[in-house]
Amino acid sequence: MRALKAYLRSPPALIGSVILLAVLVMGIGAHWFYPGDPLGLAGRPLQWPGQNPRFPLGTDSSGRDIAAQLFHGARVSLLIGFVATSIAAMIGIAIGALAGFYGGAVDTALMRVTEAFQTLPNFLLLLVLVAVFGSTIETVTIAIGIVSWPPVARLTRAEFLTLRTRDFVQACRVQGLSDAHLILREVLPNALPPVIVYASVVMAVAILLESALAFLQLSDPNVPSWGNLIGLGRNVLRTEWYVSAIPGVAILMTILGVSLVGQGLNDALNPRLASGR
Amino acid sequence: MTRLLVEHLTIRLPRGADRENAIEDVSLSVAAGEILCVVGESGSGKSVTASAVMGLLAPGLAITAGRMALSGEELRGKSSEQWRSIRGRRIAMVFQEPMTALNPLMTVGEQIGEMWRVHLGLDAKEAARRAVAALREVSLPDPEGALRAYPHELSGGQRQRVMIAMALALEPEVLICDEPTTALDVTTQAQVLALIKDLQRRHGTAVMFITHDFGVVAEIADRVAVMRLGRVVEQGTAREVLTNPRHDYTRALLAAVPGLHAPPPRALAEEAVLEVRALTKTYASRGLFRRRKPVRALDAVSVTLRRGSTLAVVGESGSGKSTLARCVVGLLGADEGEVVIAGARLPPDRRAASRLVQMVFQDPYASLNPRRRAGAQVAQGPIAAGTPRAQAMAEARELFVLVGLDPESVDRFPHEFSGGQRQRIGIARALAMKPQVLVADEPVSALDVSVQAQVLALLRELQERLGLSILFITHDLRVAAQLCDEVAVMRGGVVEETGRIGEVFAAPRSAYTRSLIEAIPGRALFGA
Amino acid sequence: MRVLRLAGRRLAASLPTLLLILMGMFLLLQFAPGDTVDALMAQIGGGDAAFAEEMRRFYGLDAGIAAQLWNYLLRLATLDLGFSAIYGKPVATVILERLPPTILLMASALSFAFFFGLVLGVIAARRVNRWPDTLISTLGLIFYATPSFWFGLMAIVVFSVYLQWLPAGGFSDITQSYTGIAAVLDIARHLVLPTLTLGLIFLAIYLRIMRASMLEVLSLDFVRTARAKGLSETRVVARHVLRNAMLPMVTLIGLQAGTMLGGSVVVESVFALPGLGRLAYESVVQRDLNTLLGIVFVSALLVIAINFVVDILYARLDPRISSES
Amino acid sequence: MTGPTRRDMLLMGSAAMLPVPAMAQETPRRGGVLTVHFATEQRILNPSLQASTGVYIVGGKIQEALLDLDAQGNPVGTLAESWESAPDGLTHTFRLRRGVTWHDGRPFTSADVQFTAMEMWKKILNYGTTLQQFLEAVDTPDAHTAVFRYSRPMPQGLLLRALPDLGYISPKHVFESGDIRQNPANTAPIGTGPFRFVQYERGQFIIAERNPNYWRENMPYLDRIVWRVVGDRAAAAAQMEAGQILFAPYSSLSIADMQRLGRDPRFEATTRGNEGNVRTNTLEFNFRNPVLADIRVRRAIAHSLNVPFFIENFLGPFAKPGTGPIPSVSTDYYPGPDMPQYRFDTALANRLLDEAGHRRGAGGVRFTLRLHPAPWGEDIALWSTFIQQSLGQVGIRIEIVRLDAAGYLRTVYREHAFDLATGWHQYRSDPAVSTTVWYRSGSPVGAPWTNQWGWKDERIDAIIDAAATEVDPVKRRALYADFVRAVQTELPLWMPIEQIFVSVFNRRIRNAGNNPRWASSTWHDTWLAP
Repeated sequence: MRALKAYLRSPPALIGSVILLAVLVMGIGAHWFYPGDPLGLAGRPLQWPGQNPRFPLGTDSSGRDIAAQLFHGARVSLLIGFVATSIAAMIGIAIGALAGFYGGAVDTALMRVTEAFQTLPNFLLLLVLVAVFGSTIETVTIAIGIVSWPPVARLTRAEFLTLRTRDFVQACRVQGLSDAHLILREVLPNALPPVIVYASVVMAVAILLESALAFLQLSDPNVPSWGNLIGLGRNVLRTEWYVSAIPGVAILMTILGVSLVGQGLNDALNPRLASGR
Repeated sequence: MTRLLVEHLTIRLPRGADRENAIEDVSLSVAAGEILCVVGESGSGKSVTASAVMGLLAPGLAITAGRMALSGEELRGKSSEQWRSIRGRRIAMVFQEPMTALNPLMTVGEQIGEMWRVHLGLDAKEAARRAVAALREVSLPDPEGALRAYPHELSGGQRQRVMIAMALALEPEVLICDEPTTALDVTTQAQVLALIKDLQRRHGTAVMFITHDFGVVAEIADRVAVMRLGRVVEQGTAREVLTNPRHDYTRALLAAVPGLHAPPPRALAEEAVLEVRALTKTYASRGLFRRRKPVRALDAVSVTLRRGSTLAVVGESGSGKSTLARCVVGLLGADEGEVVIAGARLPPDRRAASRLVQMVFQDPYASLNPRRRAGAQVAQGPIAAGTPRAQAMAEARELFVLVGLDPESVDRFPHEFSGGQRQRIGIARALAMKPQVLVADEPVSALDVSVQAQVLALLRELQERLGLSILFITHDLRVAAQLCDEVAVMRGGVVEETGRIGEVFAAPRSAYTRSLIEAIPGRALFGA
Repeated sequence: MRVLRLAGRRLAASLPTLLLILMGMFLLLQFAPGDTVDALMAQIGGGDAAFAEEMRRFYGLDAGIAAQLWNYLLRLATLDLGFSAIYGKPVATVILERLPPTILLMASALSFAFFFGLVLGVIAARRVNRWPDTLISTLGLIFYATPSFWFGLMAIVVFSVYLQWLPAGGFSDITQSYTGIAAVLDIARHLVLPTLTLGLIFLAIYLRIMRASMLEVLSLDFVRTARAKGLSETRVVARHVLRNAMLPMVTLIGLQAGTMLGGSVVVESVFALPGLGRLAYESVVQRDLNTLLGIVFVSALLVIAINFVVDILYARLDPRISSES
Repeated sequence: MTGPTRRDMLLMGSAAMLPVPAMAQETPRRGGVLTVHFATEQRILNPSLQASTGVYIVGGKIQEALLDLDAQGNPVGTLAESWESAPDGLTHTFRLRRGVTWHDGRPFTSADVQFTAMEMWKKILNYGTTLQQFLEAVDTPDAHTAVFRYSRPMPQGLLLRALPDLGYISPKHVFESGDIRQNPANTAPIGTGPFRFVQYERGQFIIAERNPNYWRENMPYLDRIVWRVVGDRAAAAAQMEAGQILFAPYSSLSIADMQRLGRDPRFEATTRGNEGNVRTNTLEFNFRNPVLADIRVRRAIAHSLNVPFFIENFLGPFAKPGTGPIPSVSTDYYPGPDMPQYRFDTALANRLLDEAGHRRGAGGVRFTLRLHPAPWGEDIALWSTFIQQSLGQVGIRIEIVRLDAAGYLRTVYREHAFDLATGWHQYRSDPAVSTTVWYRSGSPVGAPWTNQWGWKDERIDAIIDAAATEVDPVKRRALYADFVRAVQTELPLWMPIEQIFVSVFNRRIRNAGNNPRWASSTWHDTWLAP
């Protein structure tokens, strides 16, 4: 269909998709490439990349193979990215849709809540949520989801405000269709494209937040996440700086991939370019 | 003396467009003190020609052949620096959309003053003085006040006058107007057309006037060029082209222009299917700080629509005709008064009301959900009202045939239909609910004249076949005359005059109606 | 006068939001395992149960949650933020001590990101799809994708250890007692790397928004009119396009204020800056409820103040707003 | 750029353990500012209210204790000139130094000692409350004599060993009115020490300057001491290299940075001066979990941890395998290595686990345990990861639960919601001070670093009580030997690693580390070479 063709033609989308595909392969194939437990003791700690052929990327300060953690870490980061983004999207779309569609008191109330979340520095709220509910990977992901829904809500509400008064929605109202039908079948499908594009931004932020949490030693230690590796590398930063550098580059490339795909989606789904009256 | 000469001009469209060239082998000329009207339907290439002459071709379009000359001086191949000294100084342009044509964040004075400051290097004070003089010449009320005003503080007509003042500021040799009055009310349009003719006569500017409305052509043109799909099909003096057109495309276009003379009156049933009794609606638009003075959209409006007949509600923008339509359909609640359909008050429950009244909307591109199939959108009303899906879809196919569409196209998406076809789908959707009353809110004003005629014919035919009672909202009296039995003229939320359309247009009782009729462009040619 | 009314409205509108945040946080923290006395015991390396009981009474942690919330809100009404368990002095003084570094850091990061975002955005839009545009957009993406703490750490390694150009951390060099300009320069030197680190992600965001906004405005009708008036492209951009394109940038400042304050938590801990961000992190770890709520209150006020300034700026930029009132 | 392997580091590092021959007698230079890395901010700085290294590093220079330790680690008088104890251990008399004044000019008298002992040590000071449990009164026959009277015998060795850490004196005239804990002097201490408090900027620094009328003639040498608050270890190391910090106490830098700076000629990384502050890494078992109540499981866990490999590859030269709760450094009470030990033997571990009836289930896992590591100390994090990796080999899946300080203490020591826990046990020169309390039953719920394992042993309790009040040093030493043998056999908790805190000095600092608790002591004789 037309949007797909437009997506594949835009260069950012291609580069982004290639990078993201590579990270996906790393994540999904992790157990095939590195079957053992990535957090297991692989050898002497703090061996430089290339110093020992068994460890192309060297070992960290707990004697774990960095390459193994990179592959398994890809799975963790993508998982956190997707799950947190879908949580944020679900909450954001629900609140944004109701506020945008009904307006009036509903809108003001819901917007007060959104403002409250946005006024409060999101990383601070994240700290509190993790401190309160513990730092297992599930609570960290849900906390990130809870913290990042306001921008999605604002965007959905803006879309709903413009679409709600469009003629085809009024026509359906006149046809006696229920509000639920209007919201779900008429307005939402047209409001989704910009939200989907924005989802790539939310995902990038989610991965960054997890790595920041791990950096402050607040993420789940039983999970081989890139953030944990950077946090671990912080103590040996001056001597074995590669321990922090390698996962840092991995995060950078993943977010680069996600943002490029987001940009490609934007070009493809952007009504002005795609349909062109 | 020919001010503007265009010979064999051909402009190529980028790959993937619906045809090879935007315009092909176009030759036009405009002499000093003459108005050449370039007329044609959308997609005929008239606007591309105008932007080519201004050197403002959209990216992707390239001139492949022909030449353009301004007072003998070759324009094609000018450097961007040379073009800058010509634009605004020797050749100026006025655009269609007054609402968006001015920079919202700069005062009118600054935007006009820029012409003198950039081209002649005058200082701010001198530029302001000249700007006031220019605004007075386009007879803008309170020119000093207008200088400091921001665009959003002026009406559409006033903004168009500012655009004209700006264009004529440096007494250009050629003025190009690209549909300058299409977005205006008919009375304002008449004033602006008179203003352009007067200024053109006084300054002897050569004017190239682009329009799709033959009425405007009749009103203002000295010579006419008719364009179709990028080619000039006919060219000549206004009198020749309008009275005995040689090309059959021109003849078809002229025939499609609705005249003011209404068809012979029909016998009307006594029973009133729709009664609007003393309907009042006030908008208290809440500003950021304090309540603005409440705007009375409807002020005790009472109209009745007889079963099987068509009542036109005509009026300019802001007259309240759309608000009336939305109240009748139940989209808007009125403060006082009531809407009675077939003897019963309009029930607040939307599902019940949907069997009594349905609506057709103005903008074909906004009235259909781009992401759902056409057939589904027609059938969804009946399905929601309980008709089984299969039967509803079958009915939808029949309705597609009824409104003149291929029944198989029920599975296609809206973007695969033309503007006219989408309006037919809108009508099918309304009829699917078998309503007592059909409300049509400016159903044809967004369509080309030829397509407009076909849709009006369809409505007339459907009315006879199905005994439809239609409440027809429009700002164009000529369209009303073609279709409606009775008319109600509205102004400022009040009904000025009602009656049989033939009688009202022949001998209007209220002065406002008379001014509306006289403002119709080309009335002499197409009139009574 | 109108400005005060605008302020009044903005404050009134955000009061419920503020209340919502404070109550939400207060209740949320009740679920946290361990309280401030546990944190104290952890810090001093021991203490018997009697000591713990006595401290709990002292900090008033033995009252019920509702009671604690109620008298907290009562005190808040008189702007008394309560007593900080960690620092043994009123929360207000603790926050006032730690506010300047955070405000300074945020102000410099914001102006750095806004200015360069604007300039680069305009350049990218003017030469769209040519090499400057692709270069700037790719740089923007890379800055956006860089984890701020990682950038900070690497910056310390490069700039303060190997090149010895800039101090490795801290807010000012306390071994010397600078005064006047020297003190300002000293603090400035200490803030260079933190500003760069915090500002980077926001530079990427502003850059992208400005580029998109410029392209949007360049396609509007009044730009076509300006060109038809024979104005040079630079004048069209400078006089007509720029001001219109700035509007979304200004609204963004308001929206980003909260996230920027959040970001400062990480940057302040990497660069050992004694700001509100690190104080917030410590008060969460120390379970010092009063300090944490005080910080939330102050940062919410800060964000509201920033949004208020943004409203004023927007109203002055766009006449349609002020005349409509 | 590959660093030298750990082995040669070990050789070089151990040299630092031998007593360094005194520097050629250079003449001390007056003046200079000593900048100290202050890793974690404390709530109060008064060492007579709060016994922790974080307080001593600052308060220990402003306030003085009755006694301190000399270069050989024997008690030497500071505020007390001389002392003698009655044979029955019930009364201990201290002759106080004359001509000593508080920083606010008021004279130091026995009334201050009495007030501090009865109101602060006995009621507030952590560990002081248990130590002075049986202190009845402190008599002040004259302004410079203080007689401590106990209801149960207090061994002189225990008292003299405890007082350098738990014997700081605060001015009675400052604290006698109002709530002691709220007194502003807690964050702006007034003492008799060589340095006077100047200023404390929260989150930034603390400054103290020379006390002009200090009782030791023309001392201290330093003009000022500045403690810089730097939370991030890497940033602190960078500031040391940039010369902004001269001394990093109590292993405040990361292990890798300490070794790296040790190799740099400008700095010295050594345990010299910290022999009095020894800590052992613990492995605590929760007996409420039936699996761990089984002695075979506990022994199997011990056998599955290759402690020497971990120390050599992860902790570097500043740690060594521990032999029990009493560390080898404690000359008076160390019972020697021939106590029951648990050497690394996975085969034995697996056999013990099979005997205990824990078959290997899905994925080779016998059972799963939660491990709560204490959230401070880089070594604790490495040790908990090593436990997770090692126990994984013998089929015990470990789930590390990471909490912050408050959460850790409440979960482990109050709610007992843990299986394994690991943290630090600090030995304070006498087992009765802060060691036996880990094993003695009956300590109240919620008291951290005490016996909260849901385990009680009458015999061990009896040995502990007897030793606590045994006056005869020889008998006391024998009792503690029995104590160590019993706990190493029963293994209620395990202390496999012994570490001494590491100090990193800039070599400009002279007379550094010249007593076993130098980092906590008064620094009156410390001076700075240019």
